[in-house]
Amino acid sequence: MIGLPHYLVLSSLLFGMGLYGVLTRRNAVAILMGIELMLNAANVNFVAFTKFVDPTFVRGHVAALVIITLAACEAAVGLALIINAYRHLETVNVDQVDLLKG
Amino acid sequence: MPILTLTLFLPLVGALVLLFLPKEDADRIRRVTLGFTLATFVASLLILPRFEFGRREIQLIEQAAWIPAVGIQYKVGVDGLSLVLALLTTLLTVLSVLYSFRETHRVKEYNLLFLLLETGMLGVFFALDFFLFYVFWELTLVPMYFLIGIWGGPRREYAAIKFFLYTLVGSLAMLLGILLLYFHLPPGQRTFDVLEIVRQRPLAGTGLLAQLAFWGFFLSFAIKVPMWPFHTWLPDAHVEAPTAGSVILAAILLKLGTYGFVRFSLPLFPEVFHQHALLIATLAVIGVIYGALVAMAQTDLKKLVAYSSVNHMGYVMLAVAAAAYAYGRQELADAAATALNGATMEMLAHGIITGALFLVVGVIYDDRAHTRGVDDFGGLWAVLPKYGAVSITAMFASLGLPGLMGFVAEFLIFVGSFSIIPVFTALAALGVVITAAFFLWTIQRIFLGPTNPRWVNLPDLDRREAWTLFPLVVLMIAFGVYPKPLLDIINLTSSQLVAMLR
Amino acid sequence: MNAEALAFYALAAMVLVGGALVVYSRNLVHAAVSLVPTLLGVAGLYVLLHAEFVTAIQILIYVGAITVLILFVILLTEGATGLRVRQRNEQVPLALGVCGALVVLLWVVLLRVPWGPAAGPLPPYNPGAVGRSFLMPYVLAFEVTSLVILASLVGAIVIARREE
Amino acid sequence: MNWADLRWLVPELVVAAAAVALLGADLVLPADRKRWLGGLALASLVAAGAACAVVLTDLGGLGAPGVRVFADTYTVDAFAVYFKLVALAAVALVVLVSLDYFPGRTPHLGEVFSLLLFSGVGLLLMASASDLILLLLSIEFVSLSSYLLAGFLKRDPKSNEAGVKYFLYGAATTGVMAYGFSLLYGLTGSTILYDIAARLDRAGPAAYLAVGMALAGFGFKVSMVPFHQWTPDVYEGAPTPITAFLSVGPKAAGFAALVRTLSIGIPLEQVNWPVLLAALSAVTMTVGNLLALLQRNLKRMLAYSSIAHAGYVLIALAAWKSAWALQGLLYYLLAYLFMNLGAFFVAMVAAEGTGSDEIPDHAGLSQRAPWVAGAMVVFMLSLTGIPPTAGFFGKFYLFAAAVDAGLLWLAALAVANSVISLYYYVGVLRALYLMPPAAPGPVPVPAGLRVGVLVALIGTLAAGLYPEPVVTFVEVARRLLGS
Amino acid sequence: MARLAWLIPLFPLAGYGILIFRGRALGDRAPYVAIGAMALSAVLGWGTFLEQVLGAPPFVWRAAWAVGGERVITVGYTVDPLSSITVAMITLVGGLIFVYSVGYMHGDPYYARFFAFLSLFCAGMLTMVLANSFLLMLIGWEVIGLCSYLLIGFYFRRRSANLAQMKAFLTTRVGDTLMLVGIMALFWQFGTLDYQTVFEAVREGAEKASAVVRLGPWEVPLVTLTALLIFGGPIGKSGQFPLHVWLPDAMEGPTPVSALIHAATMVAAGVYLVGRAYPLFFFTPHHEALAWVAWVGTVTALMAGLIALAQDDIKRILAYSTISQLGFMMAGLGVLGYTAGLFHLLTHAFFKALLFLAAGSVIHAVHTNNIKEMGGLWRAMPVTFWTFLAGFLALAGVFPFAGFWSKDEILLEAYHHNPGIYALLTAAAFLTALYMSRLVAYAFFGRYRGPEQPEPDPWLPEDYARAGVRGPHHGHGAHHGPHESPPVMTVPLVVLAFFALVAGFVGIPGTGPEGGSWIHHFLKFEGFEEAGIRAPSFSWPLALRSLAVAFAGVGVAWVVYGARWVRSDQVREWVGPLYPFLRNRMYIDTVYAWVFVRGGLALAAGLRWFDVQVVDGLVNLVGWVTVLVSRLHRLFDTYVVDGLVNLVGGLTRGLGILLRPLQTGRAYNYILVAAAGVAIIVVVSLWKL
Repeated sequence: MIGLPHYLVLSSLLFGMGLYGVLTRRNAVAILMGIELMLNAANVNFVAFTKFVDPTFVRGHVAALVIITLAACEAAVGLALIINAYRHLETVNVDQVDLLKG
Repeated sequence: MPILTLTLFLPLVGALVLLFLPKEDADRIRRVTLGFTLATFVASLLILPRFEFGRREIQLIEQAAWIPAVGIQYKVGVDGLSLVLALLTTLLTVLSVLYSFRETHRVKEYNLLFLLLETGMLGVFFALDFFLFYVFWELTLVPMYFLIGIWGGPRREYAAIKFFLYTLVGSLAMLLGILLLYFHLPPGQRTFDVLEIVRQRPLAGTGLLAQLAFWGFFLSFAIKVPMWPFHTWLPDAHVEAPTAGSVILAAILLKLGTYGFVRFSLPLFPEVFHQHALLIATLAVIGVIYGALVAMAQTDLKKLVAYSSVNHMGYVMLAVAAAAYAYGRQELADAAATALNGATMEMLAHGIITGALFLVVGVIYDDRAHTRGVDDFGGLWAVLPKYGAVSITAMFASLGLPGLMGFVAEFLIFVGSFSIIPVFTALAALGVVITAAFFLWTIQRIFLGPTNPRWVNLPDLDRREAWTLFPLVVLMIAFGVYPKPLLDIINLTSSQLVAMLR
Repeated sequence: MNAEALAFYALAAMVLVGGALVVYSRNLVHAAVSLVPTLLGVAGLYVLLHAEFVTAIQILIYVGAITVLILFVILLTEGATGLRVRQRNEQVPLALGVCGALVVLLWVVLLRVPWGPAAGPLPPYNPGAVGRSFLMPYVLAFEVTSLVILASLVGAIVIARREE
Repeated sequence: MNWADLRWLVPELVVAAAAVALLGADLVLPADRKRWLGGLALASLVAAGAACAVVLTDLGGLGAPGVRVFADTYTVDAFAVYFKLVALAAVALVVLVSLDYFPGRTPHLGEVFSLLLFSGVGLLLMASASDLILLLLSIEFVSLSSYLLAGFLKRDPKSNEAGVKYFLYGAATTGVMAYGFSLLYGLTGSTILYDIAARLDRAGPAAYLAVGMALAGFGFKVSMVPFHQWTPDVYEGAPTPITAFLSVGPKAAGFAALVRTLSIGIPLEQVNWPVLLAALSAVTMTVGNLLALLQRNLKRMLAYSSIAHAGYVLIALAAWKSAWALQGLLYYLLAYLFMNLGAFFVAMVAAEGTGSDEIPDHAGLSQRAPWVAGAMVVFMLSLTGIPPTAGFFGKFYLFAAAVDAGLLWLAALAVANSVISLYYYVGVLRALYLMPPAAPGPVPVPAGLRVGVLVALIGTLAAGLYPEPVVTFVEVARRLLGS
Repeated sequence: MARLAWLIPLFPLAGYGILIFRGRALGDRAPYVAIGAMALSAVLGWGTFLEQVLGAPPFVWRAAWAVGGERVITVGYTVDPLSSITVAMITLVGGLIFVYSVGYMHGDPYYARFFAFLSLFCAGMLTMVLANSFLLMLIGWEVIGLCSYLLIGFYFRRRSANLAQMKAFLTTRVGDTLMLVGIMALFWQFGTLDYQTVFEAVREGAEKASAVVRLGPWEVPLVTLTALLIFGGPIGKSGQFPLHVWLPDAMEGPTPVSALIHAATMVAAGVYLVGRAYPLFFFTPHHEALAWVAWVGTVTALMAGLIALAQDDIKRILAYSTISQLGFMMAGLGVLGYTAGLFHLLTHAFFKALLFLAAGSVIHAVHTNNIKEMGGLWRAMPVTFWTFLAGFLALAGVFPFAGFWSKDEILLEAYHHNPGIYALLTAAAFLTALYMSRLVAYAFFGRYRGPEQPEPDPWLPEDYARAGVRGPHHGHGAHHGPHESPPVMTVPLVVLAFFALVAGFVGIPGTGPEGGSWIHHFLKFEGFEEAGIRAPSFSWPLALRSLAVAFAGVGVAWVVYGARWVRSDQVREWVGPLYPFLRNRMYIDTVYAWVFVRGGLALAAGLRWFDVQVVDGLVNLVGWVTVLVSRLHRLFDTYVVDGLVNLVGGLTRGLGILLRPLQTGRAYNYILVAAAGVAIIVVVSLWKL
């Protein structure tokens, strides 16, 4: 029987992977992809919890839908910023974008 | 007429007026400033006829709700102690402003800061609400920072920030102490009213908390006094500050510390103070002797006077510590009162005398010789007889010559403290000899001996300078010869404090 | 092992392998393309969890829109693949440690929680339930979401537009 | 849903409508009239402020309990209204100075104001949201518009960089927070804070995990260590009005959301969050101050100082059991609004006049722009916490709360930090007053900035000299939070 | 009259005020103000004195001066035999010296200032004498100290004068401080400083077991300790060993100053104080405080006499003579010779003032102080010579001059109460006659050995110009050898010589009731009677013995310096190292200079170093490290606060620098910190809570 723990283990692994991607990538777009994985992990949790804890009000579904929408918005905004930055800085590698530090 | 409020805020009004004067019109700015300080002085004198000389308690209380939600109010009042210090403040501000007529650099800001400073200082003496007190206490820091920082000597920035940082450490420690007191009042009666808190002594018997609060207050006041070893900001600040700034700094700002000890530390934490009185007396004695000896080794006149302040404030602290040590001993009440009278007298005397000394240094440094090196002079008395007479009088007053105000103070401190802590007092009396030594040596090097040919054409005191110095010399002598009128006022507070401490 | 379990493990494998490729792949295009199986796997999980509506949206928005957008940008910026430059930064070991620690932490804590019993069965047709939820308590969230989308789009267009 | 509930949302609706309307008006208005857009934005903000007052009256005045609408997902109470007013004031002042700043730097004026208003809507929502989904949404709303605003100067590489960094950092923390929220949901079966509070008792250690991860999101918004590192880079790179906005608006709303979440959603018996936040507060203020000490760039210095101030505000949460704590927080954020906006406005004047953000380049500004420099004195002293300014009274409140709660060590640390902060704040005054002017001639002060500085100055002084009205307000707000 | 006694010090004070503010305008008329004021004081002073002589009761007046709690500290004045006779002496001698100064100081650019200071001095001295409490006494005491300081350094351009004035003030200040501590102790015990109250309390306390103070290994009765501390003041002021060193140097002042202050009045103030506070010393267990007084006096008398033998400066010899005579007075008081000591104080004032003024007249004439450069002056300056001779005889104790009577009294008391002291004092008396004879022989007899070139005037031309006077008038330059001084100077000499002769007559037995002397009747200490101590009566054998001693001294001097049967350098060879020892004032000054002056300055310099380097810094260590660290990071800012602040500043900056590398500007670094932060927050809270 596949229970809640299964989903939790899976989501935590997905979350960890996403975070790992965020932490190790130089490319901003790649970092964004890691973030998407993290958001998906959260969504898996939300949906799983809906089934196992809160089936009546399906709030988890609502949350997942909201997060998916937000992910889309983030992607739009983020990619716009990245493209614009690329035009002026001619790189999308985060460690080469370092006018600001110290 | 709310005379205290009027006195308190007249300078502030003056500052506001100055804001709207064009900064090019330096002359008008100076005159307006002088006018406002004079008005403040007159207002402070008008307190006297309203003051009931038979009452020991704080009187002429004026109060208004300010932040009732947390028990903060605007409450001012005077007793003997604050009255005399307020008078000293208003007088010396007038003289400083008068002296500063010579200042030509950024005149508007300069005078504005002086007026702000005056309100701050008066507020500290008048305030009867801890919050209000703290506000004024901090208000004195800012103008002084700028006065030193903008108009000071070559190392002014360093001295100014050092002054500011040092004193801020202390005042924030005090703030925590105040808050501790506040929160130990029973809920529902919480107030920052000084009189109420003193009456209730909320921290009595709380052990560690009372200790913490006491040391919080101590740090704040000790830095301000300054007690050894918290004194090192003082020489820098004094040396770098413009003359009038040094005057105010020495004459009034240092008194804020001793005032705090007498007004707050004593009645609020008698047990704790009693417990640590000998330690504090030790620091005071070290300050006395150390200050005098280090002063002897100085070649910069301002530094010399600054270290002599360390020395003199040591006497004040000795008396305060003695009064604290007498806590709970009925038979020492009169001695403690005498010591406290002496302490207050020394505050005034030091204010007047050291104020005069800094003016004297300024007269020679700012407009004449442009050097403060003690060894650069010699035989000045022949060239500047009036100046020499005033300077020598002030120096003798400072070394405690009878017939001048410093003696009265030291004498009362000594006879009062000796009955309580004889050994410390006897040691402190050693300081008298050293003080005499360095002042005499200074007099000799500056005024006596062959005249240094560089200075033979220096002009003597001009009329404005004479008018700045003259009132101080008169006061030095008048209260040195017959201090009773002043002591009658001061004694009200001392007796009250001693009665409270029984 | 029943069908549900089989499906779960298959989907889990798809998600994790896809995720690993997204994170590890040196070729950014590969990484972006690997997003597709991952997101689809997650969609599959939603099916297992009886969240049909969410599944639909997941496929529509994520797989359909976001992945394509990402691919676009990669192609526009890094000379198509990004193979020319190093993709991994210097903090790999640290990152590995932190992520590992976090995952272990999640396991240690979450697997011990006595997760509350379901208050009831899922409603039979849950897109309807979702709809009700959206219209009743979450109507505000719904409306705000549309505002967020509006703001993001407007802003993204302004920023992304090439200026003369 | 009940349509009548919408009356509690009038402020949000007004601002949102204005934001949308601006987009439309932007298309219609000719290029030389674009400034009118700012006027429209301002008008809507003022109207929203008025609406807030109406909402407050509808609630039944200060003393009345709040209302929960949309099935408890949204709470309108005095606490919320307070933050809404603060947020509206922040946005309004920033719009005011943007009128001088953005024309000439970007052709997309309409979008600037619109995005500002959108993020304003987000702030209003954050102040009231009592549901995790709504909270997440409103935080993201503010974040997304902020990313765009930070990167809005498209041709300025620093702005580009700030936008990208801000985005990457913010999105990552959102991911962590979303995961944390999901756990909270799983632990309690609800996203509504009131339900969570009631059901969290079974959670055990997992509650800490959930709260810890959720803190990442809040911490990001309020610049709490260790979620602070984006702050200086973004503050330095972003257009200065936006920096000013970021330093007060999202921060205040972030605190509002954090307070609401913790105080309503997380019972002290389940998660002893005050202790946790005491530690975070200590670390935050210390790190912020130490790093600020080394800065020579004014915006960057203010960024670190804003981290330090987040640390001070966190004292309120650490000292939660004191009755003074929340009042202190509320008051402090208002004070911070005025003094920090004021500081940034003066920084804008200085940058306009000297063409640099470096503090030494502002030397002698007191001679070139005396009134503005004078205002800067007040702001810096207020930020240090010297009376009679709002900043002092705020610190007074917070220190009092710490002392009241028995957190003497934290109060002492805050004192030490205040002293450190004096050093770098006075460093600014040193440049302004003690140094000779770098160049002759007066520095021009644009009208909008002039008004902005003046409002901030009056606010800082008034709130410091006569805090009674605010004190009364915050006291009530505290009593009625979430009741 | 006694009710008006408060005016006595006020006249000179008013004179001082006028002279200070209007002195320059008054010009040559300045002395009239001072002399007029002094005359008024003298009239009043003598009036009160005569009143007392005629048997008026003592009069006391008090007024509150300060308050402390319930306690009132009063000041006021006392007119009684002791104070009135001293006032009479001071006003008389003072007035004469004022007159003398008119001539002596004429032409000085600071003429008015001189008289102003003299007037202030008299005001202080009279205050001190009339005071009825230790407080007012102390005020007067310090004022005269101040005037002494100002007048010793009157020629303020002279380095030697500057040093001397400082030495005087500081040395006496040491004694004064001891006295101040004594006064504190009095106030502690009795809560008042009023003489009458204190003395009554002391007398009552004498019977009770008194408190004991432990000073290291010794236990000292509190009363005794107090009395000895008070005695510290007189030791300083009256030049008693070991604080006598300032008095010879004080001769840098103009001669009238030496006469008035450093011979007749101020230095006698110490003796006066011991007399005034006699009950305090007397009512100590076994009169032990008095024993100390006696021995200090005796040692001083002998030591100063010896040193005087080897000095060549006329004023210095007189100064050591003064020290010696003051020692006599102290010894007299100490051996229970209350009247004797004070009697000697009065007579000594006359003849020592006379000697100084006459010496001044000599110096005025020959422009040198060195007796070896004088000689044969008796012919050139007859009035000066004869008056000086009168003073000499009085000092040497030759019958019937004043000194004979008073010194004999002292020896008589010593003989009766302490034979050891008697022997030593006799030796001192011999020395007195010896060194004075040497002086007279060198200065007035033989041939003139003086230089033709006078010493330079200490003032510069601009000083005269500034003061509006024409400059040195008494014709320097072409000089025709010594000549007699003008009458304004010689008349006071004659008057003083008269008193030097007759002042002792009040001590002749039979002038008072019951066969005693008048002075014994007039000045007596009540305590003696209670204790059953009777003053010994005059005894001719003893008187003759002391007379013989005096003549022996004169005779020995005659052998060496007059007839020159033995050459003085031969004597010098005989005594070997004794001569340099005495000539160098027993090296006491040298030791003091090393220990106190250099030691004190070294200590001050050391502490200054300590203050700058250690207190203000913890510096060399921390500051250095901070600077180094800052340099390394090229982050040193101009305004790093030093001191402890520096330490804190350094630490904070250091921490800041440590934290700063975390601010790399790379988003993924930041996110790592955040993620690690979350992990840490969770782990720590799970672990700790």
